[in-house]
Amino acid sequence: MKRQQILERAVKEIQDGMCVNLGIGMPTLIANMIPNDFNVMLQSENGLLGIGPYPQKDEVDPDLINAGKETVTAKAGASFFDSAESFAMIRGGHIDLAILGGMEVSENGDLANWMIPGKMVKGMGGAMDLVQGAKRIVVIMDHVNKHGESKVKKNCSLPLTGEKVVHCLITELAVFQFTEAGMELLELQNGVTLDEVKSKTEAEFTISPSIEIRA
Amino acid sequence: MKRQQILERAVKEIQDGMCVNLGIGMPTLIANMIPNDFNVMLQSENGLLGIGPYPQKDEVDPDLINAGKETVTAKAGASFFDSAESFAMIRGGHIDLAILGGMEVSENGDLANWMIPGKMVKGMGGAMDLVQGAKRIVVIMDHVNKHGESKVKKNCSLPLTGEKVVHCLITELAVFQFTEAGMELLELQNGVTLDEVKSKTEAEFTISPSIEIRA
Amino acid sequence: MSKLLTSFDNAIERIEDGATIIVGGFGLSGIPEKLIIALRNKGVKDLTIVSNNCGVDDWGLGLLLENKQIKKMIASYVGENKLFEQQFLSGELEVELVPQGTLAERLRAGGAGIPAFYTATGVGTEVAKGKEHKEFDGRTYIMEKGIVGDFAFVKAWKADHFGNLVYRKTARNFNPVVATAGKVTLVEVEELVGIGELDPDDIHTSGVYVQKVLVGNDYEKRIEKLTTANA
Amino acid sequence: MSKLLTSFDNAIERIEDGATIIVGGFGLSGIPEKLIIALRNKGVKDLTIVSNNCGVDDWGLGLLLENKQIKKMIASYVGENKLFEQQFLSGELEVELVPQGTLAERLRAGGAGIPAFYTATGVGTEVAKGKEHKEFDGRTYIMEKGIVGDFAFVKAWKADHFGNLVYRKTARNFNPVVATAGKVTLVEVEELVGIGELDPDDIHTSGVYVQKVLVGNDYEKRIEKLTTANA
Repeated sequence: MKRQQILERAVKEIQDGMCVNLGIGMPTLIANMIPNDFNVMLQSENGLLGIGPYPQKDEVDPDLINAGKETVTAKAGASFFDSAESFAMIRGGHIDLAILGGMEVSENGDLANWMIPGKMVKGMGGAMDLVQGAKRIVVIMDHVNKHGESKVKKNCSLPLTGEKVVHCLITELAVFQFTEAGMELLELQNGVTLDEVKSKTEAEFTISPSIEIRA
Repeated sequence: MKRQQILERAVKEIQDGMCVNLGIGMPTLIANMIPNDFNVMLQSENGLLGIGPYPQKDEVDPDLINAGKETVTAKAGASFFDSAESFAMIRGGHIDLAILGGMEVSENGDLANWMIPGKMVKGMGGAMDLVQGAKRIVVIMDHVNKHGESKVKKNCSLPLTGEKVVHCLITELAVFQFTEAGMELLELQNGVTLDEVKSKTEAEFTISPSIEIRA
Repeated sequence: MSKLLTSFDNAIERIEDGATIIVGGFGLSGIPEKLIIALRNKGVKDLTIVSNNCGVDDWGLGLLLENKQIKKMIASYVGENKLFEQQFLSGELEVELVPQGTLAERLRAGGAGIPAFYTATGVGTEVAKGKEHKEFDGRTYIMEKGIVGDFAFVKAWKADHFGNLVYRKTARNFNPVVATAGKVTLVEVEELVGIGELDPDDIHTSGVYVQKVLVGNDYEKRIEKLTTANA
Repeated sequence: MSKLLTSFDNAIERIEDGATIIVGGFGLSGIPEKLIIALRNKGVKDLTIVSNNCGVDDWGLGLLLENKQIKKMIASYVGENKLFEQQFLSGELEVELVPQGTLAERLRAGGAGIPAFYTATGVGTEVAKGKEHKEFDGRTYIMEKGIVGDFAFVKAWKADHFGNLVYRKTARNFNPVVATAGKVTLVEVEELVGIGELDPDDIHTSGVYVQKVLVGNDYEKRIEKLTTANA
């Protein structure tokens, strides 16, 4: 429900004709929500541009997986390439958009999403490359943690994935954008009040004129 | 005649199984002299490993040329690749041997072969890459210029292609090798005396024991 | 969302005086013949051209020289062209000579978001002058920078509507790295195929790098040095 | 001059304790199954392994963990493996985590004679600590170094006797760059074809990088996360 609201807002970031990388986990679910009449190419950093739907049982191919190691298919117009080429594509700014999960986002657009001190380190995979390389970085995450503490912070407390890399943050409460001028509240999710966002956000942010008027 | 002697000695540098780059001009002629029972792959830096013979008239293909822009063929087992990959191959030390022409070679193994000051600059093409990248660099050239001056010098007077890059120099008079210990005369060409080599060589060199004994 | 255009003139519409254009090809092999001709016809001036060679007097990039459209040339070898020599000696044309492997790697780096890298190529030569030197494991290297162009002109053999490309034999040469290094990459091909007709394992350049695709007819494909077994 | 070997044990004969081995594959896809098993059987110790992942507990590089043969692991993601966690926490296993794109580029650089390059990946994070920082056009980058291994283990789909390789779908992944970065590159394939049977335009890895080729039978190709349209 909460998740659905985030995903429905996130898919609106995708425009017809884009090449998009969807992070492992929740962002992967966005693939199924892209309008059918859009021609969008999804990139998988293990070496595929043009991810198709999950395979039928008799189509499963161990030589065809996505970055989350799930069996997938390739759609018409897809191409396969090696890992260096895949990240040349990412780091060279040829991927229009990456939608990634987050643990914390700070008011200057820092992202932490790969490591919790004290817990086993699994590794950053391609996340640090994506945040520096893709043309636009959208982070989707819950606004608060299970203790009710804000994950939208003045400064990230967790080790960073990248500094000043987030362009847009989508939570179940609100949508923010990050520019040179700082963090700005752009939209309230359905049924959410400005006061609720304010009370659950540690970060300082300005409020878009369109919201001021509604509020 | 003089040229033939140089080429016949140069082809002996090629061993079965090697991947070899032959420079534009005189070195290209070595291709026809490689023993038929050798399996040698010739590299062309514009993107071909496995150069075949020149084409029959009806085989000529403008999409298949060598680094000298001559129409060629590709032999069985050949592969095509782009220019970055071609030089990754060269600069990464994967080409066993390059045989290149020279204008001057110095006693510490410097090579000049791309530019004569005052004349129109044509460009270095791939020569600076080859001398730094190939595992072994053999230079073939005339021992003296048309004025009878030694081209095997204490120091090159022409702009360098590379510093301390030559492993072996073959002229119509002699064969030299270059090591940390300096330049050493390894062989005299047929009918050439040690005195002739000494008189026509500006560079200082030591003499291999095998030659001392013969002399 | 097809990237297909039918007019070469339209394809280069947005190119203005002073633009930097990266052009594929080696000698006259694999050059984007039609895009170069369209650029000659458009007549924009003061161009910086990055390409391994500069054509011959009456073909390829030589056409732009003839028309005095090139201000600066970045290349590894320009020896096949008399116009080049004249304009260089008269000071009309600025030239940056770059070793061929360094040029290819600088274009790949530009396309891959790598601002600079180290190479042994050129150490101890004129190429190294003014460049940062650094030692790794006892060997000296120089720093070379990535190149990105306003436009890239690419010639491929086949393309689909997404801009996936396949090249043929040594006509591939610089084209794949050039394709990655343009902010706007224009591609001309001999044959357009349907989406899905190219085997995804055999695509040389992914359409992600390509903005527009054009189909050319009657490729001239001049040969610089015709050599045959009987010659 | 065929590079074909018939025994996996012979192929790895020269690998000694303390060697650095670069291994292709992403997750369990495209891993050199048979070479890893041969290495497990040989039992050499104190290995440094460079690979994007470290297998699972009972398959792939996990077999070498199980046998305590790995001293140091250089990888981007190791989260699928409990043995890994145990050995890391007990201090038996040293780990260097490298962003995936940086790892791929470091291997490509190693294979291409590039000792170091600059990247924005990792700037402002723990990855940047102790590394040289440099600004280009107002953006900060860090210097990363090329990687070369004593041996490289590669899995391809098809090879010819010269070692020209073709990969299949996303089983390609790190294998082509791994192939370039080994002083000795050993390749296992599902199918050997005759010289000239691979289209020279479609070869993914030139045989110039390959020292030995082996044909494996009955590839297991385990799937980590089976997902289907009906699931």
